[in-house]
Amino acid sequence: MGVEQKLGNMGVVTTTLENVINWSRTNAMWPMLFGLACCAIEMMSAQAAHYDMSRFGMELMRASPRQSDLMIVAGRVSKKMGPVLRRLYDQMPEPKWVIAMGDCASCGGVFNNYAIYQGVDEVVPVDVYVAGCPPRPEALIHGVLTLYEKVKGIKLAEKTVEEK
Amino acid sequence: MTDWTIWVEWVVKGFILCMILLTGFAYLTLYERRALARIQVRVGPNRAGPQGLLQPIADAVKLIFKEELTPGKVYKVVFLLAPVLTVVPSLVLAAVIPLGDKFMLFGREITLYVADLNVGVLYLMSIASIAVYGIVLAGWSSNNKYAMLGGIRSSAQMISYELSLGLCFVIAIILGNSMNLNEIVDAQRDMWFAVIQPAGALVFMVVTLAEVNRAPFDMPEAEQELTAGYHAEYSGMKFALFFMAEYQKMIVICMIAATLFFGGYREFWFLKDTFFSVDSVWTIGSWQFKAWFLGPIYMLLKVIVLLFFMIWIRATWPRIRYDRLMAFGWKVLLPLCLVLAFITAVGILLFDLLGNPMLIWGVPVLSMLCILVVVAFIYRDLRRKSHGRV
Amino acid sequence: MEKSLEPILKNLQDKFGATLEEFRGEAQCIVKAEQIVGALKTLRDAHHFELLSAQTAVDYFPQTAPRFHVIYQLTSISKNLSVQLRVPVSAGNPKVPTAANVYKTAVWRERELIDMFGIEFEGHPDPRRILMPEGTEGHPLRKDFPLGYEEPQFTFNFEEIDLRKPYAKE
Amino acid sequence: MAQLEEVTVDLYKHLVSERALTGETMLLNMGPQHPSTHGVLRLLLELDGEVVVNCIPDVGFLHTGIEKNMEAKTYQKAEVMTDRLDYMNTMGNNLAYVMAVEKLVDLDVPPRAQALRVILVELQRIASHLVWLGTSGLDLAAMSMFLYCFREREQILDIFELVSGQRMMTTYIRPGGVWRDVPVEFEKAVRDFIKIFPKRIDEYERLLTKNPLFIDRMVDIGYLSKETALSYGVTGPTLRASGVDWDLRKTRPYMGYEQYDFDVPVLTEGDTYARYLVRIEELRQTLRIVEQALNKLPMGPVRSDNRKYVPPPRSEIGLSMEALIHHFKLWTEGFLAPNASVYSAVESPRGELGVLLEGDGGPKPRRVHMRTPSFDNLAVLPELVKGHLVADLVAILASIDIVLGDIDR
Repeated sequence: MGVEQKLGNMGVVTTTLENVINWSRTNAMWPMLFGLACCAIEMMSAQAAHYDMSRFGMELMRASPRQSDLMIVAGRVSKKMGPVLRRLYDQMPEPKWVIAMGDCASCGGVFNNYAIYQGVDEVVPVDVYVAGCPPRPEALIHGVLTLYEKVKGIKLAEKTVEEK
Repeated sequence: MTDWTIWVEWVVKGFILCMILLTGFAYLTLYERRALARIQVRVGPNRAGPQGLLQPIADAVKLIFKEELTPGKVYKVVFLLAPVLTVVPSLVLAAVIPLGDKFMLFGREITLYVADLNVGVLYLMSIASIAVYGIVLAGWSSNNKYAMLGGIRSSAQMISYELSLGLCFVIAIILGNSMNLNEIVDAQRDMWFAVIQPAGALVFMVVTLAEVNRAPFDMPEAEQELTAGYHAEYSGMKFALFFMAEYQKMIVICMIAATLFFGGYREFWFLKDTFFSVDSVWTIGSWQFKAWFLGPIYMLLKVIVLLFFMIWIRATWPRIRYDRLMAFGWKVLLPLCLVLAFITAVGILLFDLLGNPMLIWGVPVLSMLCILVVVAFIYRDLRRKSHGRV
Repeated sequence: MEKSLEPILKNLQDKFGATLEEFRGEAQCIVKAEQIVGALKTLRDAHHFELLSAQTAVDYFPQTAPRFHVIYQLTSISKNLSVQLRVPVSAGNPKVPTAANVYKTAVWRERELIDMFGIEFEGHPDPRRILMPEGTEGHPLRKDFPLGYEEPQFTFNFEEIDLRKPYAKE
Repeated sequence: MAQLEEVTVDLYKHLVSERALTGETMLLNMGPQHPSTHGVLRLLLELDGEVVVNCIPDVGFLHTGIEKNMEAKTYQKAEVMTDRLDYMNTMGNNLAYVMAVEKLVDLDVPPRAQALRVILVELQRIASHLVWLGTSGLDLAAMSMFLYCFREREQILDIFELVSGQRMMTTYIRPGGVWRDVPVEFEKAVRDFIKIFPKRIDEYERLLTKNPLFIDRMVDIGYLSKETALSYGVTGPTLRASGVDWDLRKTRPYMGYEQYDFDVPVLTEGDTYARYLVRIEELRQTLRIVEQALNKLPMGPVRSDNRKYVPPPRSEIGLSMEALIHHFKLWTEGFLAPNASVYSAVESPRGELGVLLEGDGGPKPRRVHMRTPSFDNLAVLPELVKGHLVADLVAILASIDIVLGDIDR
């Protein structure tokens, strides 16, 4: 789990350090190139010229989970895809975040049936849910900014304690 | 007798050079992202700091504080060593490149290069090819089939382009009549080699793209084919080292290109003997000094322009296919380079023998003709292949 | 119905004992399972039905004989005609000879039917599941397979369902 | 907790060659998460060096149970499911399904609604081809192409949002017509697009069509013969690039396509480059249809007034008791359809999109089968890639233009 493990609880040092770290994490969050269904197209739109997520330093979509910080689950997760998704999540290095983009990833959406996980939070822990079917690119960007707010509030020492 | 100050000088210069390359790498990533964004009607990173100027710092800090995974079945020693093996040559490479003219400071002559090698060009050749070991070993030790394919591709690519690269160096050596980079730069006082041998400069740029694995020759990490190629299993700072090596190599290669063909730290040839010349002496009031500091500025300008050339190509051209890359290297570039070297040598020889300065202009004309013939052949081949649909 | 389709259907009726139905101008022929491959071959070779547009099945649960209809939608590109063949399949013995040797597209389409309806195709080259993960129980598109309805979460039952929900851990 | 099973070779033993079992060739797993599989497609590749010996596609990672879910809904409510099938072609899916319903219950569509449907479906075709062009450019690492294409696509999505309120999942085309009449800004928005787009196509062509590297990557790669294509049920531009002149809009006109003057591009080479050229030409032809349909757009109602199947307009509900009853019945119970089966097909950007709809006399369908073109187009992939390099596989996969939502349903 990244710096938390290296530092442990160091009191004053971590509080000043954590501002810098959190700032850097919000400004250089590289998403994983991970599209599942319809929402992936809107995610691509969000990357494209009109909305341009690269403004937040997010255009470096990494194809390898080892190098990415953020997994945007864009679309419905089928029972066959769930284990694959989980493995990809496990392969990502800490700290990592997940955005459930769209209704299907958040709660199953219109597909209340045998084939679809009713929300990707059954497979991986989710940080931010973005509603919409599919969400507009603005909504996704809002979701990302909401995640940034969450990241800015992370206390390095606390997180270590909480997880243990 | 050893002068201890020379050690200090070396250390200081080496340190400064490393810092230049490190910050250069960081801001090159930003430069590339902004330039790409501009070409692609986007904005690019502009949130971290004013105009996104702190973006590289954010990236760096994030990567430093990221967990570093070492996957279970990797060959640990090699896995850890490979990024180092890639990044060190890219730093060391810059040691022989003169960044500016010599000047006097504290009563001693300071030169703006770390080492003055008589065989500087040879040094560049040998160090540049070491970096490929890092890539191959990274690919092999990762225990990942994609990474391995990337590593293999990279070694094959390196072998097929090394020869052409060497021949391009040979062109510069013939023109400069020396293997010392300082002398090559000095030889370009009257005329850039890029003007005398434009085809050579062009081929050199193409070959260096392949040498530093840049698009359209970015085979080892071809994202669409091999996901992330040789660094697929690397995370955190280890990955950043590969990133660093690639971009530093871009910078250094552009420096080399500038040195060999575009006059190095020297001014534009038509500014010779003017106020803007590196050799000119500026007078402010009663204070006279040599304008040596223009050297690094000219170098920077040239490097920025050449880097933009690389970024521009990346934005517009599709990736070449692996086997075509090899075919292009062996069947097109190598013969072309041989012919170009031959033309240059003969041109110089005739110029020396007959003493007619106009003869030297036969070299650019003939070599551009060669390039045109090659391009025409490629197009004819394509047209035949595509049944006239081109 | 198209005029030029009539001799073809007549041929089918004579040769394979097909029964003909018509709905909104579409011809639907019911053919016995053992004769379907022959019928498809005749249609392809003698009557230029080059394209197997669709192959699917319908479940007539609770009815058991026949419980399924396997449907072959054929298109003739050179004559611009289409015809539908239907093969009744009983619940106890859901077996149909494979059409994979006539139309290659049937390989995947039949894998889908194997997966979704549990109909067996005799002589199929690759009878694996195609859509569902390996090891799934049952065949989803059968009428007796539950849809898998999950109760929606509202404010009044939020907590109750929240407790049951299998949230993932780090 | 969901765990990934270790995949063994046993499952694929009969599909790979002997050499793979001895370790002489390499088995490479491409996907389900891979930048150039266009979604969650998994390809098991048997490689000899970098040459593909065998390619085994594994689909189903996006299996959504749409067909089953539609059986549990009334005919009208099931329509929202169709949007999410082939998410590049939402309007086209709506049209295919709605046409099947209309055929099943014998419902007429007013001419204005027909013309509107044509305009929107053709715009959707352009949008779909733009995504194809962008992503296939990206697959060959011509990354700027992707962003240019999405710039124009954004304009089309704005038009969709104007008429339906949603960018992608519009459900605008309804049984008996369309949801509501288009707003007045519609015409200007479409005309703006028609004006700007031809220039943009020229730009794309300048960037790719004559680029030597691009030609080198595309020509003589992934040859698909006419016979193989037909046997595998390949349709759409992929089939037309192999020399079969088969476009449902021409051969079996629906929604008044016979009124419009357009050409169907057909090439005989059957390689990746031919498929590319066919689609590029389709962009131009599609624009012609849009322009003609917009010029000819008649006035009149946009929904059938058959109250048995089509809900009454809002304005009537407050005034007429009968209308209120119809509205209530239609949205609670739904309408009853005969116990019969119909098959109707439209030309989607990827090929023949057929809907086999079987009613059981009640308000819900007994069976809805979507004959999706990508399913068959992907099945032919192993034939195309054999003997080519991995890099070519990427180009071929892009050229057959699959959408995983379309395959897995």
